[in-house]
Amino acid sequence: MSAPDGLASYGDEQQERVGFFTDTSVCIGCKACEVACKDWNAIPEDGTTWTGESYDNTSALGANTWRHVAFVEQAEPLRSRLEAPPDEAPAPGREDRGAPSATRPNGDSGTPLRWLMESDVCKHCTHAACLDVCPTGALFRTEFGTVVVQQDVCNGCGYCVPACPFGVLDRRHLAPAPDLPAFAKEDGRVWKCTLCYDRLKGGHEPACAKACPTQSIQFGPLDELREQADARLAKLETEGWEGAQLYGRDPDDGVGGFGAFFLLLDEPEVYGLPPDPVVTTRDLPRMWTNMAVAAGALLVGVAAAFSGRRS
Amino acid sequence: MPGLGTSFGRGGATTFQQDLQNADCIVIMGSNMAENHPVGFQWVMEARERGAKVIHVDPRFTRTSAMATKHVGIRAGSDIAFLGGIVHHILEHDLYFREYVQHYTNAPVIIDERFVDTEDADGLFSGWDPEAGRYDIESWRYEGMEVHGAAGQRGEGFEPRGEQSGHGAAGGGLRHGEPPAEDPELEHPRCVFQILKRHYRRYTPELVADTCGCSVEDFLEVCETLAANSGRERTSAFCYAVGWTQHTTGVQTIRTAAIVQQLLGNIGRPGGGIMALRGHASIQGSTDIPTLYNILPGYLPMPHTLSYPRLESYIAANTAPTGWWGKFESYWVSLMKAYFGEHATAENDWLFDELPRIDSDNSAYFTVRQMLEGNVRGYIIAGENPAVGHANGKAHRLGLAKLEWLVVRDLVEIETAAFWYDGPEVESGELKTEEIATEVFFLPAAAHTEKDGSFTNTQRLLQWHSQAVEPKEDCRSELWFYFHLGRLIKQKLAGSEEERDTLIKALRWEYPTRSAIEEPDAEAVLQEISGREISTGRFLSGYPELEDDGSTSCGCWIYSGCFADGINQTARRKPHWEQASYVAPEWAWAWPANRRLIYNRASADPDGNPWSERKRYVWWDADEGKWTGHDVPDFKEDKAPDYVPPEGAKAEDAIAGDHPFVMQADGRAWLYVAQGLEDGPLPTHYEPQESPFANPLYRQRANPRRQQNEGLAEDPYNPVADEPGAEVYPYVVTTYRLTEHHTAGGMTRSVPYLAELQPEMFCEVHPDLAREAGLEHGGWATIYTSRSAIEARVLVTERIRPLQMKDGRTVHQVGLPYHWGGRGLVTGDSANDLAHMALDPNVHIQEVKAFTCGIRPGRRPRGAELPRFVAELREQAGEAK
Amino acid sequence: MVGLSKLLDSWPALRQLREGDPLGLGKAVQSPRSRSLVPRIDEAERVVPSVCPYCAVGCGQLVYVQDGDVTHIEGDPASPISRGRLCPKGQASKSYVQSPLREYRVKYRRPYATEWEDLPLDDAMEMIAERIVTTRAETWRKRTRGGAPANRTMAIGNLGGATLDNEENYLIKKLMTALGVVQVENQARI
Amino acid sequence: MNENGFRSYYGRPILKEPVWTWEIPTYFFTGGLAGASAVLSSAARVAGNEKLARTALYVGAAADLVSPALLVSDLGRPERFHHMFRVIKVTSPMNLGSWVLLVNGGASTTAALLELAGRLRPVRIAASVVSTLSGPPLATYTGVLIADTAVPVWHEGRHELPWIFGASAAASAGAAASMFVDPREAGPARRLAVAGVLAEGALMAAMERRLGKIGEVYRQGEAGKLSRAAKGLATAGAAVLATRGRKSRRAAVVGGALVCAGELCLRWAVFKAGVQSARDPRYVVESQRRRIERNGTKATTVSGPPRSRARPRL
Repeated sequence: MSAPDGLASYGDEQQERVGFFTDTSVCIGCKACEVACKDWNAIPEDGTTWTGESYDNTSALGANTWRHVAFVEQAEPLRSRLEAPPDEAPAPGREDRGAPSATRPNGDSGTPLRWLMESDVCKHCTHAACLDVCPTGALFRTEFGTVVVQQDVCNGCGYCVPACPFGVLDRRHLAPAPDLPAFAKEDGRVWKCTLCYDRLKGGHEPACAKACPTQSIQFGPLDELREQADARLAKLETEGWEGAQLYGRDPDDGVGGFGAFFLLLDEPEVYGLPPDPVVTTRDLPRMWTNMAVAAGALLVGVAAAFSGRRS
Repeated sequence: MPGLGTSFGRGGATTFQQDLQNADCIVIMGSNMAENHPVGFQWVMEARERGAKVIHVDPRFTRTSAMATKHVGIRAGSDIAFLGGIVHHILEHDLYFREYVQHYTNAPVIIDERFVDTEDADGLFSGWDPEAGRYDIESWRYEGMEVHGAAGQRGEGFEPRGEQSGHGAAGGGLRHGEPPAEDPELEHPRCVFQILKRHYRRYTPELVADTCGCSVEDFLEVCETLAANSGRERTSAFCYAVGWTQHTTGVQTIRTAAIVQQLLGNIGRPGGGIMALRGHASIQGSTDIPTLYNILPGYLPMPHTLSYPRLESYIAANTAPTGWWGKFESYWVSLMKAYFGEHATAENDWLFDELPRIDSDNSAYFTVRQMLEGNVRGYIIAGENPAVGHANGKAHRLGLAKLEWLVVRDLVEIETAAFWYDGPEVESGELKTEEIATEVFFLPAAAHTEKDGSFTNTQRLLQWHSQAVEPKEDCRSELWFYFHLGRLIKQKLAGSEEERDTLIKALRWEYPTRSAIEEPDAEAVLQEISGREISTGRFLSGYPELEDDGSTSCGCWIYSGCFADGINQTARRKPHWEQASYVAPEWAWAWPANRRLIYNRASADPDGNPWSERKRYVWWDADEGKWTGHDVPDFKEDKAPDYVPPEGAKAEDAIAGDHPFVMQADGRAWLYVAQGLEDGPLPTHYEPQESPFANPLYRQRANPRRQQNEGLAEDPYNPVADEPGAEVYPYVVTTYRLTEHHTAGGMTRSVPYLAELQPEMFCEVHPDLAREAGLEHGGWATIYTSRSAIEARVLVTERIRPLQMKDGRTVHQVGLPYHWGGRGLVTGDSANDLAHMALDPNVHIQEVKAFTCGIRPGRRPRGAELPRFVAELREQAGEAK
Repeated sequence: MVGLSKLLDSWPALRQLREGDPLGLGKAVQSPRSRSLVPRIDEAERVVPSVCPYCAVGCGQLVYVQDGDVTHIEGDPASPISRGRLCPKGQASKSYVQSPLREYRVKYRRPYATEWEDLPLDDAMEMIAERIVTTRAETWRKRTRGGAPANRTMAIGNLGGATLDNEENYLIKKLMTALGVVQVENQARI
Repeated sequence: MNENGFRSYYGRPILKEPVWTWEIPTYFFTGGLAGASAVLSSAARVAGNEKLARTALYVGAAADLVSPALLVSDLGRPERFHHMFRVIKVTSPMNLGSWVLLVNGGASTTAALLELAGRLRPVRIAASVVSTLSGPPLATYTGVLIADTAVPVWHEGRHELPWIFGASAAASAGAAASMFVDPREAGPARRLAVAGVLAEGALMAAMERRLGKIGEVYRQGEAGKLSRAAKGLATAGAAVLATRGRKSRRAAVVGGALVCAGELCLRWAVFKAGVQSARDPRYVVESQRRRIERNGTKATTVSGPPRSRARPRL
């Protein structure tokens, strides 16, 4: 797999690259991750609007939400496998009854029902657009291979905001932090998941993974997580889960693989994720060349303007 | 919980959460475990990942259903029909665990010939007294046995019931623990097994489908999955919570599950049992060491006005000749010594004559009625928010306004403390601040981080939490408040000659205090609870050491030993990875005697061998001559499996070696409860107080013994079934909690991080109902009953299905979380304002899980318009009547 | 001059080259603050074992204390029940004990008053004790109307317990029983 | 979840809209003006057109002074503007752009000041050379800056954007200069303006063709209004310059102003188009789904049978 940009610079200070594997097939949608994250990172509460979008009143990742649990209600079966009846012999009292219940999807008879829940987070991309485009070096690759915004450096230029293909980063428009100069009307800096950089430095796992009651959020060395994920996908396959897929596991994807990847039960866009994210800076060399030519053309063009006869 | 208490002997969960991972099938019913016990739910997920079936039976498709391998939607309040159907299926198709049932339950016992079943009396058991509205239980007894409650008291019409019957002390006339008449082959027409068969004969899959609104296929799938995953090699567990208890038939619902689990042989075995999921940190503890009117610590009954004229009769009435309740007197005398020390002596009957007496019901809702009728002057509320959390909040708030003085202790100013200036009745003008005479004291309380103490969690586990920081300013623990209150009162009455002050003067009330605020030492209190030998001050190792001669003192006999060897056993925190097995017995301390899975002698067959290798837990080690295994054996350690009690054996000695339920007089689990329940020896399907349906089985529609507030203007009931006017309140409503909030919200609406996750009161309705009632997703709805009307945002969802009932009738259900009130960071109307105060007769719990309502689009009327609106609908329904 | 060269040394643009981070994506741009970051749980003076105050699962908690204040609460991995995990409520415990709405002073409302007023805690305790003694004296019932023994007052009630400690419930029941207050109830009923 | 074919999470955006406020699109204009003016000035000087050279120099210097002010005021933390120069990042168009602006701004203003003072000729010449060389990058890098984002219409337009911005810069520089110079001296400026307008028109058309469906944002909402205004104003202005502007000073002023206004609108149109395309998940999903159809994806790993086979048999 391609190494995360910038990680090499740490030499022997470099640590094993760590990340998250978020397995939505065991997510109970309790939002412990959201609270654990806010609690540890002292993120401000940001608005009490009821959305009516299932049980999701957080809506999206942003400057004040670094973990977001999505809720999707669908008329789909959760599993589709034909399960063998409880025991081989025809069940007592069942002889004369219709189709064996084993062919039923979960949810009560009639239309199937499933409720997908997914805890979203910054992907800590191997090739991170936000990291590349940051003009100040506020965003940087840590010794753990994660991507972090340094709040003592960020000047709120906002370039990383549209650069992120997942819409993770945003500028904080809330009341100024205590360390702000008097004139500042708002915090103005950009915030996102740090994968609990400080906790990692202390040898603790990130707050969300620590809290997760069902280990839907798993933290660890990325290589191990990828192996676990492959095994998990295989298991779900044998159990006949609908639409199970790993998202961001593959190092060859548009961003070189996620540092925080997912097991989804439906297409990414259903959870509000881009189906084929790419790091736009991968086109940057070509863009620079293109620009150079354009700049040259401008030079020539201006000169040409004088080539005409003098009036 | 008498549902469990009468069936097995102890009113607590039979197992522990971690053991759920060993289940082959878990039925979650009357509980939304994933949402309300998320961290405990990890053990259900462990089981699921090991291939266990997880079945969720619930009116709504919840976050629990989403994790289940099977969800079955049923009509709220139809649980007994569903479970009774399972019993029927098991018996019809001989799917029961015969050897277990024969030896470990009272299935073989022959019942008095005068007993008449509901099947033969149209929904009433024999002994029903229409005037008194209660049962005379004499005809329910075992044949050849007098009902317990010795001579001289029958006439006084009181037997231990409800929580006090947690011990099911019905042993009168048992000869060395054995019932007089039995049929081991279970064929005698009057043996419990055959009675059971007849009782549930009509609970066919079709009846279940018609009554519960589920499909026959789904119902049968549940039956078969359960049966296929029970027996020698496999075990199934039940998890329930207030979805079962908060009904006028709550106790009997749990009883039905107890019957299913007995028939399938799932009690006392790993991966089996009935997991009662309590809602509060110490709700189990608050019944073990009760802040309840009708029991003293350890489920000892409070003396009753109508019975026990003398100490002897009180002791006699509550002492079972056989089983561990045979030592009742030791437990009680030791408690009196803990309460009154040297002042309680054999000569003065341990002050029995001075003790206060209760009537049949002095429960919270009784008190509310008393308040409304002006009979209560003072009320102290500590860590509870009845204005939001209790059924019919309006009645509560009106009651509070009639008090002379009120003390509220909490961390934040909850609705109950603010009722006099900031409540719905003030807004509507029904209450005027200037006219409310109530004097209100709000005292800020200390949080769990600011005090030492122990919680008893849902699996009977006492866990100690240590003080981390000092409480700020006026914040104080309840321990501080009640200790210093008692101290002040004792000071005031020290010189009193009044007879009424005898007890308060005799009260032992010396506890060491520390720190500047003189906080009492919680460990000193725990030591008193655990008990000592008075002469030496030695800490007791457990309740077998208790004596009835006043030589021991113990504040709660079932907790005896929690401070054994002078060590705070509840504070033990040996990491689970350093312990031998997943049972982790060195983490904190569980009652009784640190047993984690109780009745565990039943995990071995009658000869003492494990039923199977796969389900090995506790077994008889013949060489060692004692019981051994992963847990503390819930059995006399050296009592051999073939032990037969000698003639005239008493108490525990009278329990045979193959009878695991050592609290019961006959050592067995009770399929049939001869004594201890108000509303029948067997669970029967009754409709809720309010439902749109008649009882499909009997003319007796609802639980005949349920408690209603006849003639209480503040607690009117909706017309039901086919009564005229019922169409005004056509829908079934059920209330519940969300992961993001806690009960009445006092502990969560005040927390920014939680408030933002579920910021507004909403109602869940199906698209069909939305269409029918003209509700718009995201808009507002007004939900009304004859008590009140509230407003909520509309969440239209497929997750709350309309159900197809008998003859094609469709029933719609409305889902209402009940976390909101008028105060806090996020506010909203309280669902409980809609609920009535009809109660379960055994435990006086209200029926908020199933009642009826009407719903219409738009916000509710404001101010004085609101009561008018509610009254108009009531009249409309009344006129129709 | 020294200052200037120091400044230059710390200039990330130069460190990019010096520290082998030409693209300026890693170590070169790491700020001193980021470099010396320490998690606050490692700075705590005390770690106190506790239990979650919300539901009855009984999750283990670790309470981190610094300068007499709770700085963090998280799950105790040693607990065989919770294995270090917490739900959103348990995870919000610190925000709960430090809630912006939390009250720290006694509030008193006189009969018919429209406002709260302040009251010293000791006075409040004295007044409450007085209320109990008087109410009890005035409403004491030795016997029921039917003549059965009663030894009680029906004019005082006590509610609460499910959220309290066993020791607290023990004192409540003990005191109320001695006072002849029988209307003692808690959420277990509810 | 299934609105006519494309799926989303309650229709919520996948991307975050740019947080940039009015200063940024305005800077795109002033920066372009500054860069192109620097070139125009030097070219004029070489061609011996001193008047035009001086005017363009002053215009460029002025624009160079406005630009940083705009950028700083858009920052969330303006007092930290200098952090832009903490690093030199080739992967960050904004970082390089800041350096270029610093160099070009410094050079142009120095040159302008010395011009005014009429002293230190060699230094002035050196400064002019520097600003001439840094001018074209300054005029075009902003095209790369926005193209290097996840915003569909910007990234998909990456081939044309630098050219469009370059052309627009040329047009505005020419137009601005021709406003302040006697029409008889301003010929090259006018030609530059007209050529710029024509070129940018062609390039915009090319880009919209390449963008295909997502290009529709240039015809919708504010972006639509602005791009129509841009076209109209610029064309009108160019026409005036090309005709009466050659004789009449007043016409030149009007024409020049129209073109400049048009170019400002153009930058705003591009900016708004980006915001609009980020707001609607449809553009993200559909453009990426198309990409997946073209060359597959590695973002998701699915094993086992396709969904169709996995459907339950009821």
